[in-house]
Amino acid sequence: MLKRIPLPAQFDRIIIGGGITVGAIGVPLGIVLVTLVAFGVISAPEMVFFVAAIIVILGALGCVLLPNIVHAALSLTATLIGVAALYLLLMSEFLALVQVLVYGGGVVLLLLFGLMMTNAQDDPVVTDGSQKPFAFLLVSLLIGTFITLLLSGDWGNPTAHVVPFELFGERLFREFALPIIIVAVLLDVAITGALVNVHTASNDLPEESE
Amino acid sequence: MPDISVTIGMQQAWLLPAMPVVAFLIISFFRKLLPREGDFLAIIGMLGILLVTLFIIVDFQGFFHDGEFHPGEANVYAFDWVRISADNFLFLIEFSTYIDAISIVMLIAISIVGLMVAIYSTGYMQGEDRYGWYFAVLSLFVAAMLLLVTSGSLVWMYLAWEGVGLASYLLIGHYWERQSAAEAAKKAFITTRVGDVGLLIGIILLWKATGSFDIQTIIAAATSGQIGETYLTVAMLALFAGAVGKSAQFPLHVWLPDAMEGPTPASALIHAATMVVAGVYLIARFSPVYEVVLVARDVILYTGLLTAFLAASMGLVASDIKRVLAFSTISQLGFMFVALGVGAVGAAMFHVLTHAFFKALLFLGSGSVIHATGRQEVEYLGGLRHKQPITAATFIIGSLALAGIPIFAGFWSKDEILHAVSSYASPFVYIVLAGTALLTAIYTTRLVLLTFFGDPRDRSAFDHAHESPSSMTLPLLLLGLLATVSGFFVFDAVGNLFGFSGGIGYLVYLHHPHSFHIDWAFASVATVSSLTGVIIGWVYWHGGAERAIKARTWSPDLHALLVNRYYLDELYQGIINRVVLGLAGIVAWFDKKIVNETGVDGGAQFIGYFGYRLKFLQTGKIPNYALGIAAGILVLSVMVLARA
Amino acid sequence: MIPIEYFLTLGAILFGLGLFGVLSRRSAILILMAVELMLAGVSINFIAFASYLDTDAFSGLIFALFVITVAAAEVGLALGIVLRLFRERRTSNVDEASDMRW
Amino acid sequence: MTENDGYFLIALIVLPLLSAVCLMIIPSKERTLIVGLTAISSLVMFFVSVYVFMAYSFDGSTFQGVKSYPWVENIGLLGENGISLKVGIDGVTASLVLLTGIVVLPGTWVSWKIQHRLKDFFILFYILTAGVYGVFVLLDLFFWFLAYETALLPMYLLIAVWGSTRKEYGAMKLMMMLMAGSIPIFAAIFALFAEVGLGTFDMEVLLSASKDEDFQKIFFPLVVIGCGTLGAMFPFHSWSPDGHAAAPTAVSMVHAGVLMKVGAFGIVRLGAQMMPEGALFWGPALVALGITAALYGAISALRQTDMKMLMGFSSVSHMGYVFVGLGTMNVIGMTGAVLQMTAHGLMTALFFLLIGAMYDQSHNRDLPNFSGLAKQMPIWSVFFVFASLASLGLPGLSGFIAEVHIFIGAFRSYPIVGGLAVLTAAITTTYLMRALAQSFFGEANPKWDSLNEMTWIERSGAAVLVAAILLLGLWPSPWIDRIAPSLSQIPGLMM
Repeated sequence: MLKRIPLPAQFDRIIIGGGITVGAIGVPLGIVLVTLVAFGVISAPEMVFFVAAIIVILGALGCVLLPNIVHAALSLTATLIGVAALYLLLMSEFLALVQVLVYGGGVVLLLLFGLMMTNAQDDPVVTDGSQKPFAFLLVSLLIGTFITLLLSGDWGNPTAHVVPFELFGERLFREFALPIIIVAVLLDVAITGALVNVHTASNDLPEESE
Repeated sequence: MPDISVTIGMQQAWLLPAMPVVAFLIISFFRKLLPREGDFLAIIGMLGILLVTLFIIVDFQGFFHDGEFHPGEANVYAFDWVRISADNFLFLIEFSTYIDAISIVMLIAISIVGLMVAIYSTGYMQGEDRYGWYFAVLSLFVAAMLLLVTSGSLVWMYLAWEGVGLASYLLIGHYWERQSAAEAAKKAFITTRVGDVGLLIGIILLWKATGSFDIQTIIAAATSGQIGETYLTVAMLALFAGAVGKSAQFPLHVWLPDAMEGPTPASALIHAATMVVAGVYLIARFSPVYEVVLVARDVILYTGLLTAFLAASMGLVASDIKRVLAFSTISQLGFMFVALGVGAVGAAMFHVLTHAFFKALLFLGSGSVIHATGRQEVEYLGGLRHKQPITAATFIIGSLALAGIPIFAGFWSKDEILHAVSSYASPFVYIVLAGTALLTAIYTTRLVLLTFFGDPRDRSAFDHAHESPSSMTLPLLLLGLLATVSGFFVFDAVGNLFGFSGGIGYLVYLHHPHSFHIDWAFASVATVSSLTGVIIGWVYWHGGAERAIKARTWSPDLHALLVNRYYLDELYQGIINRVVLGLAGIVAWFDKKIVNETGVDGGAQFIGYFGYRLKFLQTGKIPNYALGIAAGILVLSVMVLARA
Repeated sequence: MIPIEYFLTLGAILFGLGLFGVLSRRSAILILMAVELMLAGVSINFIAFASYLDTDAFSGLIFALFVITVAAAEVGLALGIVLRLFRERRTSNVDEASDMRW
Repeated sequence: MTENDGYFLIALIVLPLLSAVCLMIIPSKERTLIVGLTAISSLVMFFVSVYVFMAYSFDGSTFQGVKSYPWVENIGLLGENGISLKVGIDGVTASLVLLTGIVVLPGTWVSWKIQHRLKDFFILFYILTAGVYGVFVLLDLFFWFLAYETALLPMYLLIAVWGSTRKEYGAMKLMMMLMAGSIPIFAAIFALFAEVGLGTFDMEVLLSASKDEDFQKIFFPLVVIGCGTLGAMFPFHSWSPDGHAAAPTAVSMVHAGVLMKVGAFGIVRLGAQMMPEGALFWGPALVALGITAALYGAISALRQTDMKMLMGFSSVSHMGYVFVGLGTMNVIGMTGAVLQMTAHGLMTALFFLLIGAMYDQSHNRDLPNFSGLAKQMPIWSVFFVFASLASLGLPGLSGFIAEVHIFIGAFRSYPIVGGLAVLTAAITTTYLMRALAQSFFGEANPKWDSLNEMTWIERSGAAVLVAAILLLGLWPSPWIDRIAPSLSQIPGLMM
C-alpha cells in the first residue's frame, strides 16, 4: 500500500527509522514510567514531564549529532514540540501555542527552505581539525557548572501558577507597548535586511551563474 | 677743564662703551646709505672715547692724593640688572663701572691705539668688500673692550670678555671666503672659549663664596681671609684659565698665530695691543687676591715664563711677517705674566702700555708692507727701505723698542720686569727671561733685516711696492713717537708732569706705592743682552736670504721642531680628531644603535613581533571565536559558582 | 507537583547541547538550528521562573515571547546571510568563510 | 592683572580655535583669504600674549586673572568645583605665554609658502596652538590634560602629511613616544586627585592641599618621565632628532620652541609645585639626568651632519640644562630653567626657521654638502651666525642669562655638575663653530649658486625672534621679576 504512493525512498527510511527508534526507546521507557506512576513513585505530571524531557533531549541530540541535515532539522522539530509540551506543563498555553506556530511552523520551515536553497547535503567535511572534543569538554563542564549552580540554590517549594490570558494581554500591550513596537520594527528591519541581503543585482552575481 | 670734568667724569664711564655701540649699530644697519660706508662714525666714536678718557683721567686725579687712592662713592655707576630677592636672600647682578689706575692704563692704550687703527684702516681697507662692516665690528670690539676694563661687576666683565671674543672671531674671519680664515676664526673662538669655561667657573666659585659679583667686594672678602685658601686657589686658578685662553698663553696659545688671517689693522688692535692683554688686566685686577694665594701666583709665573721662551723660539723661524709678530706678542704677554707672577703689577701694566704702542706700530708697519707688496713671507721681501722710507723708519723704531734697546719704550718696561723678577724669584727665572729677551732681539733683527734691508728677492713685488698713503703713515708716525717716548713715563719727573707724583708706580700699584727707579746694573745687563741679540741677528741675516737659508741648515731637526711649533697644533688636532671626535662617534653610535635602534625601535619591533605571533589567534573561523566566547562564559559561571 | 529544578536542569542541558552544536557544526544552517536549541533552553528557564516564582508579574513569559520573536527575526536574517554566503562561495561551510583572519 | 584680564586668557584658547573653525569654512582655493585670516589671528594672538605678559602685576598673588566656570560637580567622585574651566597665570606661565605668542607669529608667516593643503595645515596648526596656550593658562587638571593631548595629537598629521625625508617614521615615533609619555602623567593626575580627596581637579586647591610625602616620592618620578619625554629628556629623547628632521618648518619651530617647554613646564607645575617634597627627594636624580642629557646631546651633535639632526641633538642638550636647573631646587637654578625654556624656544625657533628657508630651496640639509653659503645667502648667514651665538650662550643674548642662572644654581648644590654644565657650553661652541666654518664660510660652492636670499616674510619672522633674543639677553629683568617670585613660593625650595 505504501509503495503505491510515489514518495521518495528517503521519506520511507525516515518513517521506518523513526518508528523503530520510537518503538525501541519509547515503549520500554513508557512502560517504566507508567509503572513508576502506578506505584506512586512519581506523580502523573512528572511522568508527562519526563516523557517531554526525553523527547526534547533526544531531539536535541539528534539535531546536533545527526550527519544528515534533514534528519537534524526534523529532530529540531521534535525538540521544539517537546518544549511546547513543557510550556503546557508550566501552565502557559499561549506560549505553547506560539512556540508550535512560530517555531514548529515558521522557523523550521524557513530552515528547510534554507537547506534546499543552499543545496546543503550533509555536514560538510572537516577541513582542518574539528574542535568537537574541545566543545564536548567545555559543554560538559558548563552543564555541570550550571546544574551544580541551580541545585545549590534554595528555591523554596514553589508551585506553578496559571497565567490568566487577559492579564497577560493587558500587561503585554500596556506596560510593554513600547518594546512590542520596537520588536515590530525589528522584525520589519530584519525582513528588509534579509531581502536586501539576498537580492543580487545582476552585476554582482558570481560568474558561474551567468 | 675742571668744570667739564664735573659733568663728564668717572660717573659717566658708561659713555665709553656706549659711543662705539651706537657707531656699531648705525654702521651695521645703515652702511649702505652712508657716505664711505660710515667709517667716519667709527673714527668719531674713537675720538669721543679718547676725549672721555682724558676727562676721566682728570677726574681720577681728584681721588689721588696723599700718596693714596681714595675711590669714594663717585667711582661706581650701578643699576640692578638681575634681582631675585626673598626673605633674607638676595641674588643681584649689577651693572657697575669701576675705574682705577689699572683701568686707566688700559683706557689709554685702547683709546690711542684704537684711534690710530681706525684712521689707518681707512687707508688699508680702502675698496675692499664689507668695508663698512669692518668698521662696525671694529666699533663693536672697542665697545666690548672698554666695557671689559671699566666693568665693576664680574658678570658684565664676562659679558664684555665674550664680546671681544666675538669681535675677534668676526674680524679673524673677515675674509671668510678663504677656508683658512674660517678655520682660524673657529680655532680662535673655540680655544678662548675653553679658557672661558675656567673663567666662568671661577666667577661662580667666587660668587658662591662671597655672594656678590662686585669685584671690589670679592677682593675685600678674599683678602680678609673669609674664603678658605684651597677654595680660593682653585677659584683664582680658574680665573687664570680664562686669562690663559684670552692672552694666548701656553697651552692655549695656538690660536693667536692663526688669527693673523684677519685684516692687519685688526690684528694690531685686537691681537697685539688690547684684547690679548685682557688676561693681564684680569690678573692685575685681582692682584691683591693673588698676593694671598701664592700657589696660583707661581702657576702664573711659570706659565708666563714657559710661554715667553717657547713663543720667542718659534718666532725665530717663522717666515710670515705677521706670524713673527704674533709669536712676539705671545712672548711679550708671557713677560707680562711673569711680572704678575712675581707680584710686579706695576711692571706688568707698564709693559702693557708700551707693548700696546710698539706692537701696534709693528703690526701697522707690517700691514703697510703687505699693502704695498701683497706678500707677507719675509723670504720674498727685502730692501723695502728704499721704497717705503717712513714705514721702514717707524718699523725700525718699533723693533728697537721690542728688542729692548735703551731709550725706546720697550727697554724701560722690560727692564722693570727683569728687575722685579731678580728680586722676587729664583735666578733660574731671571736667566731664562734674560735669554728670552736675547731671542727677542735676534728675531726682531732678523725680521727687520729680511724685510727692509738686503736685496729684494721678489722683484715684481718690489717694483710694485710704494709708500702707503698718509692715512696709514700718519698713525705710524704717531705711534712711532709714542713707542719712543712712552717709556719716559717711568721717570718720576715725567709722572709728576702728568699729575701723578711718583710716576707709573703710583698709577698702577696701589697697595704698595713705590716709585720706579732704574738699577743701572740690571739695566746694563739687559742692554748688553739686547745688543748681543741684535749683533747675532746682524751677523746671520744682514746679507739677505742666503745666510738665512744657511741658518736653517744649522740644525734641521731643531728648525723643523720650531717651524712646526713644537708639534702642539698637531697634538691638539690629534686629540680633537682621535679623542673628542672619537668619543663623539662612540656617543653618536650609542645613541643610534643602543638608544634608538635597540631601545626605541627595538621596543617597537618587539611589540610588533609579539603582535605578529599573536595575530595567528585570529583564525577568521567563527566557531573558533564562539569556542572562545563559550570558554569565557564557563569562566564567568565558575566565578559565580565560587561565590555562591 | 514538579519541582522547579527539573525544568531548570532541562533548560541547562538543552542550552548545553545547543552550544555543543554551535561549536561543533560546520554548516551555517546547522549552527542556526543549534542556536534555536539554546534559545529554547533559555526560554524554558524564563517560563519556569515566571510561573513558579514571579506569579504576579510573570515578566519571564513576556521575555520568552520576545525571545521567540527575535529568534524568528534572527533566523530570517541569518538565512539571508547564509544564502548570500552560499551564492558568493558555493558553500555554507563557515570554516571556509575565514577572510577575516590575520 | 585685574580679574577681568582673565577674559584675555580665555581668549588665548578661543582665538586659535576660532581661527581653525573659520578656516574650516573657507574654501581651500581662497589662498588670499586664508593668508589674511591667519595673518590677523596670529597678530592678535601675539598682541594678546604680550598684553598678558605686560599686565601681570607684581602684587605677590600666586595666580592672576583667575576665571572659573564649573562644568561638572557634585556627581560621583566629584565634589565642589569638581571639573571647571578655570584659567589663570603665574609668573612662569606668563613668560611661556609670551614665548608662544612670539614663536607662533613667525611660524604662521613662514607657513604661507606651503603649497599642499594650506588650509588644512593651518587648521591643525591652530588647534595645536590652542592646546599649547591651554596648557599654560588652564588651572584645572582635567582640562589641562585635555589641552596637553590637544597640543600633541595634531603633530602626527602635521609631520606625516607636510613633513620631509623619513616623515612617516618620524611622525609615528614622535607620536608613540609622546603618547606613551602621557600615560604616566594621566596616572599621576588621577593619583593626585585621589590623594587630595577633595573631589576636585582645581589646581589651586590641589597645590595648597597637603599630600603625603611617600605619595609625592612615588608620583614625582612618573611626572618626570611623562613630561620628560615631551621635554626630550635623556633617555627618552630619541624622538627629538628624527621628529625634528621630519617636521615641516613651522611645526619644528613650534615643537622645539614651545611644545618641548610644555614638557618642562609640566615638571614645574605638576612636579615641583604640586609635589615639592618629591621634587626635593628626586632632585639629584633629575640633575644627573639633566647633565647627562646636556653632555650627551652636545657630544652627539659633534658627529651630526644633517642640520636638523644637529639642532635636534642641540635641543636635547639645551633641554638638559633645563632639567639641571629644575633639579637643583633652588630659586636661582629654577628661574634659570624657566629662562632657558624661553631662551631655547626663541633660539631654536630661529634655527628651524632658517633651516627651513634654505631647505625649501636646496632640498638638502647635509652640512658637508655646503660651503661658503655666506656668499650666496649673506643675510641668511648673518641670522644663522646670530642664532648659533645665542645657542652657545654668548653673553648679551638670551642663552647666557638663562645658562648663567642654571650654572649658579647647580654650583650652589652640585659643584661638579656645575663644572660639567659650563664645559658643555664649550662643547656646544665646538659643534656650532665647526658647522659654521665648514658650511657657511670658505669658498662658495657653485652648485648652490641658485639659492636665493630669504624672502622678506622670512626676514621679518627671523627679525621678530632676533629682537626677542636680544631683549631677553640684554634686559632680562621683566622675565626674572615674574618668574622668580612665583617659583620662590614653592615650599621647601632652597633660596
